[in-house]
Amino acid sequence: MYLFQEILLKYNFSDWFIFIAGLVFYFILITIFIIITVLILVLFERKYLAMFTRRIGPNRTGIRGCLQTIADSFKLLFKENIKPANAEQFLYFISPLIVFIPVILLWLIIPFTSESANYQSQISSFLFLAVLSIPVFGVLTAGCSSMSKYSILGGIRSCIQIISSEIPVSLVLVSVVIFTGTLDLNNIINFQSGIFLNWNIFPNILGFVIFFICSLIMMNRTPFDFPESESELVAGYHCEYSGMKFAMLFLAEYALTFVICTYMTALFMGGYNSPVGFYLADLFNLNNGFDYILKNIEQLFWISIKTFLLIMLIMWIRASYPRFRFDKTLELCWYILIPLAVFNLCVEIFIKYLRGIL
Amino acid sequence: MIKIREVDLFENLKRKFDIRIENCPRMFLDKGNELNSVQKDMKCIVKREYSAFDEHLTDDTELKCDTELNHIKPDIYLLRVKKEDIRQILRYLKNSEEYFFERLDCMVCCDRKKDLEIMYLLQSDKYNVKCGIRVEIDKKENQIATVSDIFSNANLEEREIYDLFGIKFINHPDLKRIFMPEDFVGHPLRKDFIIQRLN
Amino acid sequence: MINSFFNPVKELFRGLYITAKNSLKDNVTLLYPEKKKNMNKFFRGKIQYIKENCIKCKLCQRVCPSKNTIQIDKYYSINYAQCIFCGNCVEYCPRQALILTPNYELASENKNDLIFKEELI
Amino acid sequence: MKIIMSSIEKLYKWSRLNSLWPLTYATSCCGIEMMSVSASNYDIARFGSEVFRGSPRQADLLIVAGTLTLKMSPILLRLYEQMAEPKYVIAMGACACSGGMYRNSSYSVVKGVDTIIPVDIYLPMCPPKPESLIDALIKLRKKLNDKNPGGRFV
Amino acid sequence: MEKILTDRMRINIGPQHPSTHGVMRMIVDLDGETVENVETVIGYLHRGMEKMAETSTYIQYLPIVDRIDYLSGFFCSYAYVNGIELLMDIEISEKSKYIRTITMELNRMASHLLWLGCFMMDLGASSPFFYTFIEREKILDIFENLTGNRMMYNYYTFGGVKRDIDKENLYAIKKFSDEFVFALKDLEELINYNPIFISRTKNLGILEKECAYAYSITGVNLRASGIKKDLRKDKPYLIYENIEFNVPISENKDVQARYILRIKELKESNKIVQQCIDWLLTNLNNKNIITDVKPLTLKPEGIAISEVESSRGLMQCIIYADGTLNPYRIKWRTPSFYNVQIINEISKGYLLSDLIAIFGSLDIIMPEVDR
Repeated sequence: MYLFQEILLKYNFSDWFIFIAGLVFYFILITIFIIITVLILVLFERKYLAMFTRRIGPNRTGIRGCLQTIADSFKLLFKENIKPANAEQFLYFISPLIVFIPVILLWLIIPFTSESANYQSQISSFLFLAVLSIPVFGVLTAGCSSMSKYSILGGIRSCIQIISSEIPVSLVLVSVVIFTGTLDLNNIINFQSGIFLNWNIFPNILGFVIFFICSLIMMNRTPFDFPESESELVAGYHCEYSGMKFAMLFLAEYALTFVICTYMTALFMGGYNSPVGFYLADLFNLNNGFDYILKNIEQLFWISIKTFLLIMLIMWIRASYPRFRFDKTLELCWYILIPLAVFNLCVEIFIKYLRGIL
Repeated sequence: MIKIREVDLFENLKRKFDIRIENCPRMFLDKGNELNSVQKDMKCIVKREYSAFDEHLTDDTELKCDTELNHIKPDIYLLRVKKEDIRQILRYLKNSEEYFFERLDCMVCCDRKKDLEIMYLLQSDKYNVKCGIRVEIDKKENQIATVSDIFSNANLEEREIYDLFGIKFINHPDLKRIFMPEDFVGHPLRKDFIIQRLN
Repeated sequence: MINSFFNPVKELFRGLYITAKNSLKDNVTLLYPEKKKNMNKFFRGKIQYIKENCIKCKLCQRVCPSKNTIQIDKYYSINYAQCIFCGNCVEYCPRQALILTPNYELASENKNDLIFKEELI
Repeated sequence: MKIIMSSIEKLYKWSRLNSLWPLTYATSCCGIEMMSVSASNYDIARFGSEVFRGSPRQADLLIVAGTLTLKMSPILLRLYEQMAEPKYVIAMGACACSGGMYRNSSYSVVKGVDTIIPVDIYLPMCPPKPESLIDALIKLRKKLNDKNPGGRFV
Repeated sequence: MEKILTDRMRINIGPQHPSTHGVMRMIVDLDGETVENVETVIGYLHRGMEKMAETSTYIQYLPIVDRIDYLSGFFCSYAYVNGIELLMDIEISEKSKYIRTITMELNRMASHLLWLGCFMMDLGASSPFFYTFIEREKILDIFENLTGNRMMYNYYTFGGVKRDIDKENLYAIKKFSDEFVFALKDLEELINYNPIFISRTKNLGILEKECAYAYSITGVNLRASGIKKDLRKDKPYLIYENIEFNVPISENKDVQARYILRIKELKESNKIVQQCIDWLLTNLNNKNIITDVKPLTLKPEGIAISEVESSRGLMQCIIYADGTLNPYRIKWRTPSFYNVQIINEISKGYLLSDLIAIFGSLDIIMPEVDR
């Protein structure tokens, strides 16, 4: 975003125009980036699950099925969008947007590379959590406005689920912040630079496990996928949606998965630091500004590799576990995860104190 | 193996209600293979002829003589009972510790042209004995008392018989059609029901 | 009490291990349009009518469970939309005028090319 | 302008072909064959239709698998109307094509699904083998490729 | 804290729902999430099998019989054919008895495997569904080579079997039953002690003994409540006398007990199949598999009650035959018709997702209920 604004400065526009153009340009860039990653993610999930169950995933479109999700999204684009008669029209129309826009905002906050053009702010990790709770309202209105009993149940279930999983997440975030000292994601990542031994995951292994379970709940992935569990509520809150609105809800869910995984890598597994401490780009040390872009690309490579590892783990879990019972999940959140998070907080403070002495 | 009692299982049942034993299993009777009186009078198997190849039973195939089907395989007890005291008999058979028929396998209804007939198939696990109780209901006032409070699996069974044969069961909890849609006219499994060309 | 906590966790990892072990086995899908399974001679596919050795005894019409899939009057017609491919007619035909073919691709767009009709002089 | 329209139409046809999402509608024996098609031996995921959508809103292929009885026909009609516009129907099995063996001797079976909803592909055999269901799907895709796309871009 | 008064919500799990196996409508009164009352509406798949018997001859009705319980076609055709044989006093040869037992046990395994796949899909795990179907496809291939069709066999006739098992089929069955032991061990490891599975199915849907007797439940659901009742042991038909197998029962009457029993029954059936193969392999040469009964002009008369222990419970076929070519009346006593009635009894007070698990564990399929 800042890069683009410098170019604009040369053509001496008025400064408020530069500010808005920068934002709009970055917004479009991010949405394109999101759509591409989500398409790859959906195709990857189908092929990956097919590998587990000894069958072949989609292989009719493209060379080995690579254009499959593009075909899906275009088909959804051209489908007729139905407005159910007794649904409140305005809420019914607005709720996919409420779910999709915050997910794009989430992408602005995540620092993909050290000099990346994301929204620099002192409290970016906390801001991430705040923006993360906006899709809950979208899901609730989507469920309740389409007036079918299944979607009402689905909407209520998913919003209770996400709220009850945010408390352990924020407690774990507090423990990480205490350990690293800053709220800003960039500084957290710089704190973890160097070889992978001083990543945050090793002193804070319990925190990582709690964060992983709560993120599964937040993303509605398999052991806790209550809202759109096929066998109970037929299609959960997106039961009445078809065509473009359903595509938006579908993309939002996968984008949420990718974003939460990047957030997890940033907090625990050293976002864009390479595990071996130094960057390949430093070797070339060409000084004509070209190494600056090479370094960024390599950092981008590292963060996406780590997120993909996490996503493979999540999908591996999706292939092998039945679904939890709804009240058991709430029990898990309130009675087990929150005390564990508080205990983890004390452990972190103790380690911080120990590290202070040595 | 539980000791099988003497010849006539339903000795005191005959004293209480007037029942007619239609079939007595030979395995009890083969004491020196002389047939006792009950076995003799059952041997009337009556033939019945009508052309087999017409596709549907048109209503003008009047029957030469009705079927007196009581030659049953495998040999179980068959009792002919009056319609009025069906409830007392079933309750007596179920709760009296001497018989202990506590499972109603199923209720078979059959339209025998002159009257409708229900056969209750009972089974006792304790004495490993099976018995069938047959009741006639004539077609004009087709009513019979329900047994769904004695055997609770008769609930759906009676609704099915009401749906397919049209026999009304007195004080049945909720007598509604289960197989056919509510607005269906007629009772399909009756012999005089002709399958229309509904398309 | 300890293994009451670690036991479930051990079982969870065992579940992951099983799915991983299964993912290493080769996939079992039959690539249908390219490779087709060869059917043995008992397979009940499309029923073929041979005019020569048919003596028009109408036994096949009488034995068929769905009452009038085979109609024999001026034409000999089999209505594949109604036939359930049970093989009764092939079995009871005295002159082997009907044979079973292993062809099972019978999907079609309109209904009347599912009816096979042959002129009987 | 012509080139753009024809390329959009080609894209529209290609995308519709490759992602036919079937609806989980299985009444009797053909439903079991439909399940074994989605299993791993005869994989329907290869044709992009592995996602079995529960609600009729998001499905666009209705495989009528199994016998259709009198009591079930109004529900099938409502399901068909709830589906979004470019929708296709495969009548799977003899009971759906023409009432099968129940046509002349059963009082409660509807004689063929085409008396209620328009059918694209008829698939006889009772129950049709999973391969013949995939063969029907291939014929449906060929049919969609030739005739004009229908739906919005007529 | 006294109970918060919430108003009842009436939700109907409609005929077209992923987890009702087939078409059955459950009108559920929900109080929040707990189930108050379940009213089942059936009849969406009633095809009038019993009326068809009256208008078709004995041979015409033979292929129709497989469609009554399409997951275990051999059991229905055995019940029907055995009834006619009882009436006509036909004795069937030793070899056809063995062929009938082996095909019936394989069919029981296929139906239990399908149940396992769908039950796990109801609970949310998707991969066991695919593993069980891989095994099931092997059984269906064996049936296809033997009888000609994957699910509708039309293989038994009055007095024996239509075709002999040749050598390749026997070796295929032998190969399958040896590999099945390992495949089942994998499946058990994946599901049996999984804590999520245990928490989903432990002490859920308790079926008491009196309730089981009152609703005349048969089959695995009865044996899960601790009553040892299996027709193969009480009244051994075919060759179940000289085959040693045991009938597993368990005492804790909940959904998990039914799951464990069905897995054990799979193992038992596998043992039976292996014993049958050894006998069949030894006398491959005796070919008398059918006693010559003229099926076209069959005229039995009397009432016949033929029973068989199908994969879902006791199945009875009651035939009123009056000495003509058409049966006078055939009544099918199908086990699922009675298992459906107890859903209301045992699913009170549980959550909505438990209702789906309980309904899945009863192994009900709709053509048996609606005939």
